[in-house]
Amino acid sequence: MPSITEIRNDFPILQQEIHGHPLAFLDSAASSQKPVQVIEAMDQYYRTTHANVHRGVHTLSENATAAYENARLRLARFLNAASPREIIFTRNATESLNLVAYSWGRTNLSAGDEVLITEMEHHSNIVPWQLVCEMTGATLRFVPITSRGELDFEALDDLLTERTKLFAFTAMSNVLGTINPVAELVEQAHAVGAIAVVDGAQSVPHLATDVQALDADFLALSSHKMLGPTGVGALYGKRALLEAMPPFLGGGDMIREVKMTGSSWNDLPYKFEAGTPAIAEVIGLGAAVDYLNDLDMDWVATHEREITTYAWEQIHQVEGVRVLGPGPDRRGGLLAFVLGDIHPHDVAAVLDMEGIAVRAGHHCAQPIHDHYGISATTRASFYVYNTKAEVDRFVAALYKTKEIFEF
Amino acid sequence: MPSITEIRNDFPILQQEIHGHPLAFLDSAASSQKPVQVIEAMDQYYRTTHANVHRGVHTLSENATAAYENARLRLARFLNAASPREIIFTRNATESLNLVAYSWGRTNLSAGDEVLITEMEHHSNIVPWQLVCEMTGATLRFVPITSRGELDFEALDDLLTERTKLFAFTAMSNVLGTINPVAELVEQAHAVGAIAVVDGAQSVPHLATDVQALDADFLALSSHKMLGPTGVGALYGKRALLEAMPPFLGGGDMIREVKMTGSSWNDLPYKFEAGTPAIAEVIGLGAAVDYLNDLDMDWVATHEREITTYAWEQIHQVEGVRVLGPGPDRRGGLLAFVLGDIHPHDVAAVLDMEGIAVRAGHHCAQPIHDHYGISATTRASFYVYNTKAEVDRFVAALYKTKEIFEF
Amino acid sequence: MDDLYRENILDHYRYPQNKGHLENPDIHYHDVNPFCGDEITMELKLDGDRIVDVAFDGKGCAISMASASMLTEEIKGMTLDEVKALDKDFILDMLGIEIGPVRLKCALLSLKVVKAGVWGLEEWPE
Amino acid sequence: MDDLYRENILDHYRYPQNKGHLENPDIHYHDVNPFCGDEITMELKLDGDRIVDVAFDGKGCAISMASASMLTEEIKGMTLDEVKALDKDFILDMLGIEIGPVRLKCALLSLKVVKAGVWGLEEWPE
Ligand SMILES: Cc1ncc(COP(=O)(O)O)c(C=O)c1O
Ligand SMILES: Cc1ncc(COP(=O)(O)O)c(C=O)c1O
Repeated sequence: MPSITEIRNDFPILQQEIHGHPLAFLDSAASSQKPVQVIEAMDQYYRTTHANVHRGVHTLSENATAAYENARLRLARFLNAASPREIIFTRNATESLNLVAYSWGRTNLSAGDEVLITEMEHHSNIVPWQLVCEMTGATLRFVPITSRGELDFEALDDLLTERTKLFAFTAMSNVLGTINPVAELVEQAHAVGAIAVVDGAQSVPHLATDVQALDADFLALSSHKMLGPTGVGALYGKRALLEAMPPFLGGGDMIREVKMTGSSWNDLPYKFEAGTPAIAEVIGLGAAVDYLNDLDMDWVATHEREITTYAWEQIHQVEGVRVLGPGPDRRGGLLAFVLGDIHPHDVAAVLDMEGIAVRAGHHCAQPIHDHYGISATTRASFYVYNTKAEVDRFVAALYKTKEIFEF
Repeated sequence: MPSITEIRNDFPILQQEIHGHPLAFLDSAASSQKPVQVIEAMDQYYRTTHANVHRGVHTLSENATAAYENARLRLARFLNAASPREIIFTRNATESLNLVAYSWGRTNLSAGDEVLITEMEHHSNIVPWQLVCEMTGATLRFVPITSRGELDFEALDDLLTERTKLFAFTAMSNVLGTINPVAELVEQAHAVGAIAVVDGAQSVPHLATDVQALDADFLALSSHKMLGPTGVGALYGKRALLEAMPPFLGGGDMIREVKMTGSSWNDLPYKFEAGTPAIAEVIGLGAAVDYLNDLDMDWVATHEREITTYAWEQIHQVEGVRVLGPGPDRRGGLLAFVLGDIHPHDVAAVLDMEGIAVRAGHHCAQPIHDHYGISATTRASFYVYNTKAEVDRFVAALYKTKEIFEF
Repeated sequence: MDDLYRENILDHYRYPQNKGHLENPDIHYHDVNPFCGDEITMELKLDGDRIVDVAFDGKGCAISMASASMLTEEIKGMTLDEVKALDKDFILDMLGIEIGPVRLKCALLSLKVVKAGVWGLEEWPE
Repeated sequence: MDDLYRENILDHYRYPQNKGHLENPDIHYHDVNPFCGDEITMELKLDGDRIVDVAFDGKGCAISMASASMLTEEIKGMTLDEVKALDKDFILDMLGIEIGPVRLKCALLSLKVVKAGVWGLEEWPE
């Protein structure tokens, strides 16, 4: 079992003061911090190994290619994909979802078909479907949520029909914290012949993920939320689906042969990786996967549950706080809340003066905020490096906020 | 005037030996190396500043946003764009070109229209147009090249008609080295009412670029070829065109408002930057721009011309060498060649044993290789850190290759 | 930063000036901050090209509301051309605080909206 | 790496075995290496499920051509099931050299092609 002090020492950014207070970083759901192991993996790559991959026969290019492909293999294992060919590197979870929308969606959707998503989705799992429905004439439907902030499973039963061709949903809401029953939802989608697209941006960093056990058809993730660098994400896709799909972006590396009269496509995963990839970033993501494996994803989940339960209890001591979403036993490591009628920007700004970083806004999820009739919330989110002491400081700063705003 | 020794000292990767020889890196056209200034800018960012941008009001997010947007400003100035809003960050030049194809192309092309490109294009400036022509029914045409490896301007006159809606061409060929007369080509495109898309992947790292003087409608570039990190590229686009285009990728950051019934789009450049951007990479690219500015782009061009002219003279001493493309006065800093019938992979492999990194293959430009009836070439390419001494070692190694292969 | 919430800002936030709506405004404009969803409506009543009355409505944080409130006081009596000439620095001087690029969007929303109304400006003032 | 071009490899490259075409082959398959454009055709003549004759044609580097030449010698006389069981390590042993991931694709192209022909395999052998 790793000690939290040891873990914190791996994160250089946490060793600083903000406005005279030690930084308490409670904004990992937006983007996590990076351990030295990840930073140094990229640094070393640039200092010793960099060259373009896949087409160079010189030593640097051979080594860069090996490092890049090895990171793919480690991510495939981390997700328990059947093959590294099922891992496509993208810029972020957003691009992963767009890839499915453009490539699978434009080929398989037409008027009369339905795409089903949920009211608790991040914009990145809404807008691509709005766009592809507009292109294809398919209809977009939303699964509503209950007053507890969970999916309305009765409504789902009615909405999921043989017209549904694709059901896309988040494994964990970035506002409500709700952890959805992914395997069951996938099964329900399959039962009506729909494919299941899982937005794993919030879940993969925090909960062990086994794409084969979940039987997900696609799963999207972002490196920057799971201790890895910015600039890279991944799409897991079942091989048979990926094989059948047309390419998305065209260019170098994704082709088999280019003739002036037309082109043919490379094998998976390259068919979907056009142009020079995010080589250093993929290698950094590989180092992040190693770091999470070393911590052990079960430990990560347990640690976060402990902090979240504690934070849930403490924040409910503060009068005027209303937390969105289900109780700590059914949520991931984040709390989005309102504090009376103080605007979340103002809450976050006062907390910042105390060295506490939280996010304020709609968190790229306007429909769920509309559902509650509010335009923004303040969100505290937790990760491997957070402590109960930081939760205490956070709650104390909420009292201070109330003071300033005389609420 | 910077000293070449000082410059080389900025590049940690160059300080190593490969197979017992000092590394001579002659593969910058595939991807350049990075100075410590760039590596450290990213390292420092992760150690002190990282947080997600644009939506956080806490100190780290404010600082990350400022650093990210400041890099955009510096790149805009480097290209002399009229406004930083005209700079959209992508993964690489390939994605930049696909963005134009998907967003502008799908909206503005239809059956009967023509897209014109050239026979010397990189796959990244061919395949996106093949794909969009297939989607829209437009016809793709190619400007042939002359025996000197330059565009056939007479043929161009015939091919560029009022049916042409878009003319896409490289500013510098990554195989022939040919530097195309961009401003003239843009003017010719405009004369028939077509828009001009410039592939600046090879030119921007090596030649001063002024998008306003060129009057280019779009220009694509990759960070990793211009001393910057992997995982980021940019698209310059004229504001009026970008404003009129529909979004490409949907998701966080690119929206104004998301309702279940539909969405509206954010202002430029955000409309085209969906999801969490490559924050550290953009900051690294900013540092690369600073480095190039410090060197001075005129010095860069002069230095490369000197090396290239010298290499041109030396390589022509080697019997059996045939260099593709025009003379050193009309080309950028690269030489792609065949050496008798020795396969380029074998040339590159022997050179690698001497510590010399060159690329072998079709360099993602099969049509131009088909034009010459060959399937691959060996390519040596030069950048700010290369020396004449490295050219000498390169040429000596060609003799050794001939020996091994008894040619 | 520690005086982000100076008394004058909190005062304007708690007791906003010119909040509400005008009857038959000559200029009416509404917009949102895409990064946070806050929104502001600005209404102007003109006499020739001079602003004789002004009102704002909307929801947002203390910075955006205080900025809007102060701005209404500032522009009452200005000509349209004078409003067109207002910039970021004017707002920062008006608020008297230092502010990062994200929060700046909050502070500038009301100016953006009023300029958009006056000029049809489609973007954040730079 | 320094013995990437050992004599046996250069020999097979200079004097390839079984290069050319068969009359009426039972199995014929062709593919390219997408990363470099090299290509190989493999032709097999069968007696039952045993390979009685084999030929290759194509263009490529010394590694890919030598590998193809050696492979034709190795598989002559094998059953189709035996060919299906061949893997990367078999090729590396056969060549007797160390090789990086990019160059590996050159070395494996002939095996890929022959397995694709025998089995309809659509991918690089792993
Ligand atoms: C002329 C040209 N265009 C486009 C590209 C594509 O660049 P990237 O792979 O970084 O997208 C390259 C680089 O290989 C190139 O040389
Ligand atoms: C649930 C969810 N989905 C998708 C995303 C999009 O991730 P990215 O911005 O890295 O593409 C996020 C992150 O903001 C998220 O929380």
